[in-house]
Amino acid sequence: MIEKADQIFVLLGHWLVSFLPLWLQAPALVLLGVVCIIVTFPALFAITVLLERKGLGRMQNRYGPNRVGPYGIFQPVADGIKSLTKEDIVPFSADAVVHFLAPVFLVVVVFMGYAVLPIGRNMTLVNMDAGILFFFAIGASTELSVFMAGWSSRNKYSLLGAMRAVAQMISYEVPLLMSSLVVVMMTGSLSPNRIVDAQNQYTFGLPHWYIFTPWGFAGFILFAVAGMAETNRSPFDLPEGESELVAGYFTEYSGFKFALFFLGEYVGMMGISGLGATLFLGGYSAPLQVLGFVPSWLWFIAKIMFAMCAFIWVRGTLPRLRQDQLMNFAWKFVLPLTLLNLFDAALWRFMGPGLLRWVVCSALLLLAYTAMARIGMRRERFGPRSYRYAE
Amino acid sequence: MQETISIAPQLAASAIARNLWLIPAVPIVASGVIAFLKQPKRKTASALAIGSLAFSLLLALIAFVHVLGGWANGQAVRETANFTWFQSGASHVDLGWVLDPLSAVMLVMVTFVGLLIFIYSTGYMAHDENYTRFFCFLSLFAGAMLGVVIANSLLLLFMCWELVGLTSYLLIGFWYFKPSAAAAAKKAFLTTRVGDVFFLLGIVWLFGQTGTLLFYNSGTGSMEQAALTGLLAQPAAWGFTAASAIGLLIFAGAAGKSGQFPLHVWLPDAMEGPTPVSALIHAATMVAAGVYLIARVYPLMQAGALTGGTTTALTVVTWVGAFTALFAACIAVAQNDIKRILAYSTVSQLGYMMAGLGMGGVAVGMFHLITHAFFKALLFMGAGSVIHGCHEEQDIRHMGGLKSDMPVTFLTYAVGMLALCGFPLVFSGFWSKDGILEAAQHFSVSKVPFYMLVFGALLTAFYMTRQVSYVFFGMNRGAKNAHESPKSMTTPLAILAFFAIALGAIGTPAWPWFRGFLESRAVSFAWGGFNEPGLLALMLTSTVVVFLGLGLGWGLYGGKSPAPEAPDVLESAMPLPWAWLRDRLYVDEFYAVTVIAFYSWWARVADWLDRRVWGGIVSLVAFVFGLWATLNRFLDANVVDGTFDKGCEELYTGGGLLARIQSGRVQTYLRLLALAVVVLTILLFWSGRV
Amino acid sequence: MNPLTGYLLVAALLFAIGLAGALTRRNAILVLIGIELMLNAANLNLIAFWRYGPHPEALTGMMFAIFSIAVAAAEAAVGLGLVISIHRHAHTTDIDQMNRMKG
Amino acid sequence: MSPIFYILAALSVAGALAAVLLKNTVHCALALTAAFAGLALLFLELDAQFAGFVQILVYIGAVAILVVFAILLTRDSETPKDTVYGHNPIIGLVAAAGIFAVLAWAVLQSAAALPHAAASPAAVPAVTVMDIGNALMGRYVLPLEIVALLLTAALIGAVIVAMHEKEGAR
Repeated sequence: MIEKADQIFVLLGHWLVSFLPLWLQAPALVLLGVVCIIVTFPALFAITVLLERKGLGRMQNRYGPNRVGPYGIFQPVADGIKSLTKEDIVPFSADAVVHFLAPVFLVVVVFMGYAVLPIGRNMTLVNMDAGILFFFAIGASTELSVFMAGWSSRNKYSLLGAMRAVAQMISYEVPLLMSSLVVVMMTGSLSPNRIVDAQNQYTFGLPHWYIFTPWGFAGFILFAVAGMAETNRSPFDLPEGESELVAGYFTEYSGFKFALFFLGEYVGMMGISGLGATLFLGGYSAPLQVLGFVPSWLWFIAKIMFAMCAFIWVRGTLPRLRQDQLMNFAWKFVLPLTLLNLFDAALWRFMGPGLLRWVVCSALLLLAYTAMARIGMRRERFGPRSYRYAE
Repeated sequence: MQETISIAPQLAASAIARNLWLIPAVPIVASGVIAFLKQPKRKTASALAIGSLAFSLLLALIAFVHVLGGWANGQAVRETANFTWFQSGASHVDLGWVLDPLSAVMLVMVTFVGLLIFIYSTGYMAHDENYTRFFCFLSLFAGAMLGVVIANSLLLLFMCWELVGLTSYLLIGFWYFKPSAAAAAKKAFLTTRVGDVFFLLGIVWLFGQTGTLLFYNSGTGSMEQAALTGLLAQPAAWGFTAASAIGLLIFAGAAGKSGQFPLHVWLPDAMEGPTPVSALIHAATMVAAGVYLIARVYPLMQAGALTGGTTTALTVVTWVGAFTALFAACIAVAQNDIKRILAYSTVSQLGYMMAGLGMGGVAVGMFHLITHAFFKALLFMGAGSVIHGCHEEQDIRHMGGLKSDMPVTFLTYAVGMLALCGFPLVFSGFWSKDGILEAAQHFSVSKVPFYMLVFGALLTAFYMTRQVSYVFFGMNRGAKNAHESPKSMTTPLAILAFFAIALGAIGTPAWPWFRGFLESRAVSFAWGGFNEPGLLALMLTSTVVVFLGLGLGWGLYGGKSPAPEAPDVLESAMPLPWAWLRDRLYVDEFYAVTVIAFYSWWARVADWLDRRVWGGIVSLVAFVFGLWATLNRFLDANVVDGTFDKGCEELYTGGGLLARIQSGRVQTYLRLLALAVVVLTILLFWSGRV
Repeated sequence: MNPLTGYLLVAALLFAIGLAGALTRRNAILVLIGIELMLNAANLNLIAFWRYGPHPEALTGMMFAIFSIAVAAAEAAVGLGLVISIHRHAHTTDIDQMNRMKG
Repeated sequence: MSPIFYILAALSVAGALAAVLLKNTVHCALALTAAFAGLALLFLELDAQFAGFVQILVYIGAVAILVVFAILLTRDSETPKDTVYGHNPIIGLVAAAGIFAVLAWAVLQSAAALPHAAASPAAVPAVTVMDIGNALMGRYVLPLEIVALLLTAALIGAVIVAMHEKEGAR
């Protein structure tokens, strides 16, 4: 029964596909999978938006949207209708083709990311050998769409915002890659399924999630930070910094394209958190052996929603970083730590079982963290303000 | 009659022999000092000259006494002192001096006569402003002459011989502002030089053969038996033996210096010099040097002669001597200049000496030389005082009747004249000439020289009486106030006159002291000497000849003193031969025509040769080099530079082209690259395919 | 016509296009783009040969391509860095004006 | 020759042509990314999965962005005033055409000699990332280290070259 519940979608799919001629079945199955993803994740998007607005409100000591439906539950529907019906204004001097292509390219790329994630037990759309690599390759091209958006709207603010976004995404892509690399190194394979299977064992009921190892925990933290930066969220949301750049690179967008951007952003967030879950939180494996009965895909979605809450929570609390602080933080703090983490994992790998490796690795990481923080991030004295006028 | 001189072993050189070199050295040093004296220092100059010669005379007398001593106790004195002059590799050249009767006699004669002439010339040259320079040359001449006398080495002799030649040139040309004097000096120097060239050849040949030039060197000298036999064995050209060939060459030198026939032309012209010079050089010393040289080299000349026989060299000497005697006597007859007559008489007397040497051996020749030195010096100085008295008048036709004006000069001059003519019994000339005639009589080769000499004696007496009568007898045709010369001139005349008479004693057949001395043989007084076969007859003939000459002379010219312009008596008698004789038988002209003409022709040829041929060659070479240089420059400029410049130009333009490609535009480079790849691959495939 | 020649032809075409771009365009960045295209054409060639070559298991072709991609990335980075610095100095990215190296 | 190959070939060639011929530089850059994507898919078509993903990650992810950055920094984004092409472009085209002709000719000439496609499709084992890792660490460790060095050098070099001179233009 549990098994059936777990594999319900897989069986459903196979059943549906079986009506088709044999040579067509394989593609049809894939197609079906794609449809499912495209349906579920925007739904989750709607929920997250609502959750975010209600959560932020609560955090800021105010109610969130509570007019549309009871406790504002239907707010996302209202937003959706609003964005669909709003007039889609394209600035005259904008580069029409690129302007239109940008959001489309973004959404396409983001959804392609999900092809690789193991949503449930053998529910990965494409069981690729180099799945992680594919995900990061796709992740890397989102920057391009951001840039296209920013540049095509021929607006100084949007261009500035795009440049900031691209710079930020590029500089955080490296730590993101490096932190995930730790897991790949330890499991010895790039394919997400293998990684999840590696974490799916339980000792005394506790799962072998990587997060419970010193390097795994550090990796997760770094991955989370890089992930936030990658999706321009929370403390790193400089591109849309409302106060200065109005809406960043999608200032000139309105109507449906704006919605697409919004969708792309949140789906990207969910993708990153899904990957994080797969890598560090055991993908679709249950937190406790006991809870094994719950279907795998449920756990996956739960972890994603948990990550979302974390995003919203972080967004509500941390102030926005300045651009140079952002850059310094990336190149001088996160990247070195990830490299150290790699070394730490290697150390862990060769020290054999026993308490010693726990102490050494964690000590090493803590030491590095405090040293880096103490030296690297000391608050520089504020020098005299220097003005640089545009040439 | 000649015996080979026995060569006694030399004793260790005595003191006087060792310092014999002082005799020539002192006068030469004196002349050096005088040379530095200033012109007005006349007194010191003459004192120095006379003093130095007196000192040499003293030393000469000591040496003479030493030789006499040696001769007295019976061994022939010949002491030599030799030393190596310079050494080059194995061969070394030695010099040295010798003291033997021959050199002793000459030393005394030269120093004594020289001293008298020095004293005489202080008076004679009193008015001349170059007085100091005169005495410097005189003492230099005396030193050189003494050097010739004592020399034991032919080389040292030759060196002094050249010095004598030089000083004769200087003294003859003393009044250099007179062109005739300068020309005469040059003439004298050149003609003697001709002789000296042969002399040098002889020396070199001798040195080549015998390896040494020393006369006597304890057995190895060139005049000693060992060398002579070597020389005899050596055949020379035209059938001569080496000895006679060398002898003849040396005789040529002597002929030059003593004015023998072919080379006598300079002697009469040498009268241009002051009279003491003529007296010293042409009477006593220099001319005697030639005869002394032959005497010194006599063993070489005589080598190979059979006893009583004679060698070719000696016969040549005899013939030349006899011919010169006759020849000069004839010319002397037609001369009008008082000194020129005496000059020719000297030439003829030298001919007598050479003949005497040739026929009679060293003693005969030398005795006549000594006597002749005294009376000829006397005659020249007498002529000098006559000229001095007649205020530099030299032409006898402008003189006359000086007998009363200059009695002492007349008396001494008469004694000299009679000695020269050979007035029998009383005067030395008679005995010395008689010795020669006696030798000529016994000359085995031919009787002709004897007759030539006798006829010469006749002519000598004739022209001397002509001269005396023209000068001293008859009316005074020249300047009226002829005055007697001062004491300093007349006393030497008197002394010489005494010797002109006294010297005869040592050479008479009765007491042949001089011959004995020379040949270091004991001599004793014996009237028997006269009863030699034919001797008395010879004496009779010579006396007749002398009286004949005197009579003829007095007959033609005695006391007549014709007008200066009037033609000579003999001239009117036989005008043509008189003219020849007056013009000295055209010997000078003959030389002018032949030798000088040849030389000037040869000079022109040489000049032409040098200018055309050598010059031509040199300019040709220069031209060729010039050509080569231009070719080089052309090549260098066009070919080398040309190609180089052309090459650079090409490079430059090529560079320019290439530079254009480097236009800085990257794309051009890429395009070129692409095109190159295309071409390359096509080539590759094409070549691959083919 | 077997697939390999196809791939090779496509690679050649891409290479030629990249070359044309590099040779003709005036803008320095577009020249770099041309060069990137040429490099990619080469990679395509490599992988095509690897895929259809005799020893696919030797992985040489792919390895070569991967390394070439890495190097090309480095090259692009440096090239663009240069272009930017030139722009800062010469205020132009027009290739024709960058002829300071003229001979 | 599978239809997919044709499509992908057409895509990449079109992208390349656009990248070269378009007037607006940014459009060229975007066309370039399209060409890169086409090539990546071709790689996948050739079963070089890892190479394809690396292509996407490196080229589309990094190089394209870099190019775009460069374009923006050098203010070329406005459409250039005069002709887009440099100094007499014909030569360039001729050269490129020449190269293409030669290459094509060479390929066609040697078509027969190439190994026949039929034999090989099955032979290609699924190349897993494990094999690549082993190869990298085994046989190609030296090139790996060298490339690492090269990348660091390029990184530093690019930074230095493009760094903004603090004390003004030197």
